[in-house]
Amino acid sequence: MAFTQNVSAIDHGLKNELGKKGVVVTTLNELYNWGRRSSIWPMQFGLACCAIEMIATACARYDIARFGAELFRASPRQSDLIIIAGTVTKKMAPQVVRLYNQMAEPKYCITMGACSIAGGPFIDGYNVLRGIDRYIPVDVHLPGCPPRPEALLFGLQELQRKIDNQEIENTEWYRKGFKREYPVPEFGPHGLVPKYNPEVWNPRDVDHRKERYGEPILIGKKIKAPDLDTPPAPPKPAAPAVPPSATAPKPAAPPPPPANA
Amino acid sequence: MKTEEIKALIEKALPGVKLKLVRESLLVENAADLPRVAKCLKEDPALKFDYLSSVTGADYLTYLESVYHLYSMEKKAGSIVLRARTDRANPRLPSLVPIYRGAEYQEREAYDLYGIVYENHPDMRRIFMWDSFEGWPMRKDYEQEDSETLEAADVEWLEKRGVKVSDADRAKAEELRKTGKRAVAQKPTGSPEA
Amino acid sequence: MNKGEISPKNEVQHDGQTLEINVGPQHPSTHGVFRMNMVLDGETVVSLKPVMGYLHRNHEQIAENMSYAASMPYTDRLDYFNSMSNNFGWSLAVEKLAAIEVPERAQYIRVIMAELTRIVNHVSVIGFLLNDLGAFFTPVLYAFREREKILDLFEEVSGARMMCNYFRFGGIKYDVPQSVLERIREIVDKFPKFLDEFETLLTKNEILCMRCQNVGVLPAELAVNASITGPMLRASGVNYDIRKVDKYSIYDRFNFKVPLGKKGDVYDRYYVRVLEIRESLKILDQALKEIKPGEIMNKKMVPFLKSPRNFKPPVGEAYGRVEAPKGELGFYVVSDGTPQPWRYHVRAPSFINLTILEDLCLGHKLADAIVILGSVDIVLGEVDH
Amino acid sequence: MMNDTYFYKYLFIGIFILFAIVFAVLPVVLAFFVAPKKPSDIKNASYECGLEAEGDSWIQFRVQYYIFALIFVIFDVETVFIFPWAVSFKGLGPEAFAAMAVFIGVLFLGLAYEWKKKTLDWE
Repeated sequence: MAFTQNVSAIDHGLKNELGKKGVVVTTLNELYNWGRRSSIWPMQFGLACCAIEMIATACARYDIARFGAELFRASPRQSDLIIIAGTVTKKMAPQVVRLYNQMAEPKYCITMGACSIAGGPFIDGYNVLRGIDRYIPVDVHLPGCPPRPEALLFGLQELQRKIDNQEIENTEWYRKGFKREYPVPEFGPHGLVPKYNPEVWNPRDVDHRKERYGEPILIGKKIKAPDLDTPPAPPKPAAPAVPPSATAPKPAAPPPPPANA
Repeated sequence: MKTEEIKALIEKALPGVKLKLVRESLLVENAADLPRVAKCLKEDPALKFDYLSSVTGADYLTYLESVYHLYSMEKKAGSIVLRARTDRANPRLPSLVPIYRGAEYQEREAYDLYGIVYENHPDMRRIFMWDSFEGWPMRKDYEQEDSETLEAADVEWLEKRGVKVSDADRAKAEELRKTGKRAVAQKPTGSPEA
Repeated sequence: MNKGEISPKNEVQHDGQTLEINVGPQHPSTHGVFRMNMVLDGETVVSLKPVMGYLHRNHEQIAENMSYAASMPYTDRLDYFNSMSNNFGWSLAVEKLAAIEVPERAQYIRVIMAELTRIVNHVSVIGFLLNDLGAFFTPVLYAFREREKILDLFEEVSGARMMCNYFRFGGIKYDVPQSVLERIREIVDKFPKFLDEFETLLTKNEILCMRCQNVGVLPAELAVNASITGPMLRASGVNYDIRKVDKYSIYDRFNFKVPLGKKGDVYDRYYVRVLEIRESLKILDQALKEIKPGEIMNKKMVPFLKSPRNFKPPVGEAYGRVEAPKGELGFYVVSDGTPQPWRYHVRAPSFINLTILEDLCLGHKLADAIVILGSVDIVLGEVDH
Repeated sequence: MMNDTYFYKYLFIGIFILFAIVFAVLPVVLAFFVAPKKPSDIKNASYECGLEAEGDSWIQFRVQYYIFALIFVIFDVETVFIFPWAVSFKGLGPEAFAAMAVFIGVLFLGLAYEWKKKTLDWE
């Protein structure tokens, strides 16, 4: 959803002055946006730990109802906001994209938690999608693992600010030939086909993660298997803090067989 | 009951079984008589190990292993650990589902992640990954896909749906397809440049 | 090939055509992304195939490539309702592997935190069970009001509401000041009043009794054979609680009863959880009386706090298990002398408790199948680990 | 001659009904013009918890649903007839009571017949 700055056509001072006199001056835009921003109905869709924080936000203490968003609709047809709360795995990604497509216009998307933004702590998993913004456009990214309920409320306010600044003339869903459909990925032999949707997301040219943390932690370092068959030598009486690995040095393990298909 | 006593008891009850002591666990040498050992452990009045706590697949580079933790709920007795080994090329083990119903999902998980096929298991399918997934992801030499580079299959799928692909990606995908290699995220175990 | 001689699948005869529906990954009452592939005749469940893996986040692969201490925060995200019990299980396993002792005060604080998470979990589960029964979200509001109080305690003690990452091998990270112990004492004293209010609303409630009694009956020997653990097992009348069997940590110092159910239906599971909260309160009461000041970390393990990568346990294997609120949570770890474990496996209770979901739901109506799933109490972070 | 204010009362009801209809229909009509229309084949696919819905939902349902609906309609209509009688119960003499008793008795026979034929208990 394009973000268009909408400076109100009416002079701010004039508006306050008239307001004091009891005269309300507004534009159709503000009225239109005011109605939509104060009643965003999120979809009841939780994936993992962030969903529990979302439920805690909907409960009595943090009370999302103050922002008009407390009615969690179960089906995508009646909701205008999808809060992707939790890790999006490769097995779940097609369903998430289909749900986003099945929502009625105008629709918004908040990715809650580090996992749905870019993989989070589980980024190196073989079944973990590195962020849902590879397939669908995301309006508000909400970092945290899990983000606190107040952070979710701030994210909602951020979205409301974004809706305030929209203009009826050049919002997408009124433009004639605008295609708002994002293809649903399919299951391939080793992951999703396609790996990402180039129209929506492109990989960065510099991999900051390698710079900052060096080689990712993936498989490939261990060549020798532990030999459990030989019983452990009795630990020496004055054993230091952690008894050193006491098994007798073994001849090098035979070279492992060729990698499987 | 110490593991040695249990080993002696089983060998007395089932003469043909060869058991080996591996660090307080019993390695069933010949995997075929694993169900017999399990049934003996379960029904023997002195043992009554009627609760199979966990089934774990494991990869030791030269062989695959399946580890069973058994407890007795009746006698509130401590654990006995059974191990069964099978080769990597065609891993097959007898399933314990007819004896312990609890092993059903855990054996499917060991099959899904390590490729250990459990014979006469009622529903031998992948449990976590989707059915058309190839390879056994938890093995030490599994090559994980690099999810940053588009491959030929992705580019062609996208073009069919009318999504524009930049020609830089298309060139990279084409060149990758020529070399016949897969975009792999990291080097597999034991490969020379590991 | 039947599924085990205990319970051959009883075919339900049906006349009209059957309807195949997916109670799928996105559903208000599947407690997360869990999918049941149901075949219905009218409203009666004819067959039910659970499909999992939608939240399979490869916790084991990541843990096998990281140091032992680094996978402690990952255990918080296993069963994200009770992070302290998961930490307890993982630290027990490694302490058994490397033979590490835990000082007195740390043991007491561990037991206090584990019992607090048990209360949080059982209260939330009752709330969600009622949610499935149709009392949309009101019981959850009550339950989460109490949960927030305990989460404030966790935040003050460990720094995070839900993901505490509080236990270390050989002790715990921060000491619990006396003021926090007073607040725990306050909560323990006030909780029974809330529980009575909750019970008067629910236990004798006409709808709850009608909808939950004789629904999803789990016979005792099927429960034992299918490795069911936790409140589900005890609701079927099997007296097996790992705190009493293994007597791990210092649980043998507290006297508390293990509540047992009779029939093993949904109502028994609900009521066993209510009684377990009362037992946990008793344990907390005794622990708060007996706790004495002392050091909280094993001297030998303090250097490894700063540099977890040179903590290299000896080659060997260990299986540490703990009575998590959902059942027996076990960690099987094989070490090869390097800072990363060779094999790391999680025995997830709710994953195995789902084995008999089809047996419980066959012949019941669709609405009852949802209630039975609510009573099994699954959390997808642990089911798909 | 009825005084002419007699029909005014109906005027209020008429206006009220008209307003009710307009109030209900207006948003639907407004939405038809103002609401954005962006149909796409994924959006128009039937929603089944995020999955592609396989298997059709047009299946032959059990006949019991239909029988129950029928029984309900019969006894609902019966109560419609009982209402005016019950409202003006005092004004009518004992013969109206006898007539209504016969009416209810006949329908009670129908209920007894269904009860015995076990169409009421829901397997």
